[in-house]
Amino acid sequence: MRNFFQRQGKFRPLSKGDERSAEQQQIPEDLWVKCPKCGELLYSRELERNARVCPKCSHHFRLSARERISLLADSDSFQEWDSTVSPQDPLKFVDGQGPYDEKIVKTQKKTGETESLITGSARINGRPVVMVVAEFNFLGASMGSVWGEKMARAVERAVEERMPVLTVNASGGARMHEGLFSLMQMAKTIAAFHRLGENRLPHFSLLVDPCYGGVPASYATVADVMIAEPGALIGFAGQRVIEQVTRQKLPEGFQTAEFLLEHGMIDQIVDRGNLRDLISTLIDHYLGAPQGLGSYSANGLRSATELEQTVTVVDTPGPATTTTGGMS
Amino acid sequence: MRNFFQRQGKFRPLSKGDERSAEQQQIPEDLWVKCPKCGELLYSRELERNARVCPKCSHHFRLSARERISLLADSDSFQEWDSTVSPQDPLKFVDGQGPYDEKIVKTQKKTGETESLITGSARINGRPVVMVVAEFNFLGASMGSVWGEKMARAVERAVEERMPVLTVNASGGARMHEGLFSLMQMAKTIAAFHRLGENRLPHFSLLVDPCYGGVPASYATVADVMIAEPGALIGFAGQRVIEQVTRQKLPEGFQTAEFLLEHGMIDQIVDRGNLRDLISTLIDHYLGAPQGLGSYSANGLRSATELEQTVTVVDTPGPATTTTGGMS
Amino acid sequence: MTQTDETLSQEETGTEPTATLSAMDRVRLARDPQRPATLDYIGELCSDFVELRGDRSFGDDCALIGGLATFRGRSVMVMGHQGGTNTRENIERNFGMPRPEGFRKARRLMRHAQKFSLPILTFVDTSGADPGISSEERGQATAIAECLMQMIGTRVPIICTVIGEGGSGGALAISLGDRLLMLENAVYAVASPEACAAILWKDASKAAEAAETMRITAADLDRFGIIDELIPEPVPAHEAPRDTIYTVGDRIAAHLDMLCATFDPDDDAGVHDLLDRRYSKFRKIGAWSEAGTEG
Amino acid sequence: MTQTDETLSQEETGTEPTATLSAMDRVRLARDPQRPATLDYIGELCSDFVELRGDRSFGDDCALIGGLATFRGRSVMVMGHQGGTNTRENIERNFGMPRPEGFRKARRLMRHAQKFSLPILTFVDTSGADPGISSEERGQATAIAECLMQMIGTRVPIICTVIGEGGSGGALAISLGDRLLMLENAVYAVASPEACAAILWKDASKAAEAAETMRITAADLDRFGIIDELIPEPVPAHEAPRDTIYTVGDRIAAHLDMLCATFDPDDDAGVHDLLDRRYSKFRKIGAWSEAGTEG
Ligand SMILES: [Zn+2]
Ligand SMILES: [Zn+2]
Repeated sequence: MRNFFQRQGKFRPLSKGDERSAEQQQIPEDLWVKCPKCGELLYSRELERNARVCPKCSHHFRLSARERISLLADSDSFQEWDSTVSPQDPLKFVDGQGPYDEKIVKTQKKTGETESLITGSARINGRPVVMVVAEFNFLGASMGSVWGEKMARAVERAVEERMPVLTVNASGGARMHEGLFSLMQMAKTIAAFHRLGENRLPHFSLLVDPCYGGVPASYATVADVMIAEPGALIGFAGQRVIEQVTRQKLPEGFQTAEFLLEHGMIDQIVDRGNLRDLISTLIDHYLGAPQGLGSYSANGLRSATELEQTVTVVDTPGPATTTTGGMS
Repeated sequence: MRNFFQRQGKFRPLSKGDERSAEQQQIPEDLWVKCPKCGELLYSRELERNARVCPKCSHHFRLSARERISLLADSDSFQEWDSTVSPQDPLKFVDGQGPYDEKIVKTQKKTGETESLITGSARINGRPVVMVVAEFNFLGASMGSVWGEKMARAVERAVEERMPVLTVNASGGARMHEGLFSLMQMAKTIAAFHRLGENRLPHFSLLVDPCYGGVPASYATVADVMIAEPGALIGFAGQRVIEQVTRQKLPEGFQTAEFLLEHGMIDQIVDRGNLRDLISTLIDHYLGAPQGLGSYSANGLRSATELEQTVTVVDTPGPATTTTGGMS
Repeated sequence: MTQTDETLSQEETGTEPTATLSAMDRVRLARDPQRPATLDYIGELCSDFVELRGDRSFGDDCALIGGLATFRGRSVMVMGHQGGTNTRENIERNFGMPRPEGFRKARRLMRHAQKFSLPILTFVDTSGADPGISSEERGQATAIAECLMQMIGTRVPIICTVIGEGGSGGALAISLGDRLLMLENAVYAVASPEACAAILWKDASKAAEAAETMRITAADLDRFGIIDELIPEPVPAHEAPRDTIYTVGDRIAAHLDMLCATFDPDDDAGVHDLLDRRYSKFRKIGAWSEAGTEG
Repeated sequence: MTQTDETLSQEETGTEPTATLSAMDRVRLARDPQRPATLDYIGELCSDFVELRGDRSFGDDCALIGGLATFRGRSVMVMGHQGGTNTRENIERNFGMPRPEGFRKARRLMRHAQKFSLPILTFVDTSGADPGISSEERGQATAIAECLMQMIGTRVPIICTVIGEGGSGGALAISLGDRLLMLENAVYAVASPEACAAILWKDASKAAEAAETMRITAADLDRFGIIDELIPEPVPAHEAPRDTIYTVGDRIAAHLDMLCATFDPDDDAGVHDLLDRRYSKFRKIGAWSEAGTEG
């Protein structure tokens, strides 16, 4: 099969030769990060340059939505949509930690985002795409009314402008503070994607760590192409819930991307460094390469099966360290 | 739920009170039959009257195609189609037992049938239906060119006349003497049933013992309603083949109708005595009750789940005694 | 966040909801094992029920059952969650919590109904989708998602009724119809009050407080415009099961008549109109603000 | 039992089949582990291959693989059986014998191709569907049947090529296309010669005799009109793999061009024409007699 080609860009993955020893341990925490999988101490700026992928064990650290956008979109191509759509508090919800509306304001200040979903248009290797990205730092990327509304608008616009949709999905579950409004966003988003499909426009879903509850139980797992990042935890019910309900020990690797691949739920597990090229190749397959650009990836991609046989490092995920909420 | 009603007819099942003791063992074989499941000695004519269902253990003996037709169709309603379509010997096939064309003639004489599939129109409780029935005594109901041709004609006629199709499927596998012509009948029959479906006419498939190979691997398992008789053996690969290839002991009840129900492959297991009413009820659901007939089964059918909880006798099939060929 | 224009007005239903029960009282009523369940509705309201079983790939799930039936002179596809009334039944039916096979069967039956232009009736009554290890292995999330994707585009009229506990994604999976009716003492929630209390109050004993705060009663959801009709229960359903069942049957029949009056499966424009209205119904659910205006 | 009217005539292909090998010789060639397999064809003939995996309900079957690819400037859906060239690979790929998950994946990819109007290319190379216990549990027969039912109605051009061993139902499952091409040394049979000998001769050692009698070679099937084109192999494929692959590519391209020239996915009449021709192609296969005339 053909060579799997490397991307030139801000986040170009390090080659093995660039690895550093883990001996300098006296440096301040904000400069050094310990890899939760292999224990390696990594220099923050170098980790950033490597798209927050551990150069030693390939562990994929979580990215913020903005980091994800800058990783995937061509420079300065991202145009945000509907950033002024903000959450409301229709139930006047007050829980043990206080009122929901105060929680929103605090979270908005802390994160600098108005909500947990960012939508817009972008180009990937020159191809126009609607890009929808979850922000896990905003209340655990819980899906509430704003998520549904912004998603529906973005997908409707994709239909109007005949663009493909890329969703980057992380979620801790439903936004319980919005009660049944929150659950109904599963219906609202699936309706939007049904319409996208009727218009024969492709939806690419990228599942990243962690992705639980109503997001994978609605639009995020019925995309035309299902991709996951190595080691990402993905499922319906959260691991703590399952352990409590079943009183069974969870099998090793349970709910990892590798587990989902084995069980037939996703098409490929793709290293962060190869995502852009995979997406732009997919767009060309479904919509044709844009005039003048030609086929970007002239040398082709290797089959995922082949790839795994070579890149053995992602075949053996360590014990899952991330715990998440989820829907029961 | 409602009462499950009894059919009035030639094959009315015996009530439990009619059971006889098994003590009279000195009578000639053709008058007495030993039940292969419970060992009971049954008086032939009584077994006939009970639709060849053992009154003691509910074992369903095999029926010939003509017996099946007389069980299901209203008296004298069956009109046979295409009975003059006969097998050819396109390969000039000669095996260890001699030439295929001689085998055909011998089998035709022995069985009185021209081939292993009988097609025609009939009425069931007054509802017109296309009825297609396999004859296991004719070379193990192997599927060859005649099967495909007669099936295609019958289904095309169902489309023209807007009639539902009931297939009664038994098969030992492909008619190997016809080589690839035989395999291609899977394609020919599935194409016919695809056309039936495009015309939104229903196909009811009744799987009876034994049903293996290309028949269940083509049209017989993609019907709109899938029904099986209790204890029938149904599968792709024959049990001997699986044992030889895997060198594993087959689990108890493997490939029985009950096994298929548990694994989600069929809608219901139905006792022979209830088949007519189920089929006529189904026809009414899909095509409406014929003018003047009204709904036949005014009292409704019980759910299969309910039924099984009551009729426990079919829940515990004994060890499978039938061996069959099959496709590997 | 407005009501469907077609919704029958409350006056037509005759009775006014009477109760002054707390949200947690209603949760208890909704979960009462004697409360009429899906098979009771099918048994009383339908004839000629033919159960259709199996997902055609792995198993048959008795927690979500369905089949063909005659309802008030029409052939329909009927399906719903079904738990048990005793321990043996509850184990067999997994306490009414569907596994992936259940959702795959539901999806199959919806496609089947579409092929033969049979209206679909669903009865919602589950504490939620099964949260077990093997359900995750066989793709619980994917199974629910595919069921939703099928349902939203199914080209026949669909009427859904919440008759007991409407629990989260497992309930939603068979709720995307053209009408969502709900009994007065049924509840419909994104998570159980117990789970919500444990997560947001860090104290499962605050379930009653959570139940109140979550707005899970039929009256709340009627006010929010999420359900299309609240069906009054003058006395709790398990105290007058036949009356309740027939009242529900009458309301379903009224909505079904209305939907079928304008529906012709062979008229593409009519089918598209049905799907467009269904789209709008869900498209507008939500509460958000934007540049000072509320959504 | 006539040939498809559209079939390209033999002259156009240039070379004449040369060999005088026995049927069993060809069985051995068809099974040669060095013979080019599906991934070799994809690798040489396509670029931008993106493998799509999984059946979305139970697993991913590496014995039947597929995905998107660019073939001679066109995006297509490509799929085929894939065994291994060593023991480890053979175990991983179950010796190229698909389990139900493989057929369910194939069906999924066919639907996918239909949604996006991508032509389908299939490569047939299997000794048959897996005959194991767990495959039966998960409905091997049903999985094959559903794949066939999908394929016969798929609204895009489909070209199938038998490149090695075409074994029974497992081969047929991805062979219901608008064209069936076959390499000269490939075989296509309703059962393996060994199985046929064991059943009809009660003697597995009669496999060579059975192979001859069963008429399983490309030349036989070309004569019967079951295949649309025999692709000559001047030398056995494993001795000239690139030449063979590119010859196959040229023949596929010729047929694909022909099919696509008259195919417009948005033209219902054209799509129906495609499906009608596909129907007729299989409708007429068979050998029977009736009232003195041969069918
Ligand atoms: Zn690491
Ligand atoms: Zn008996």
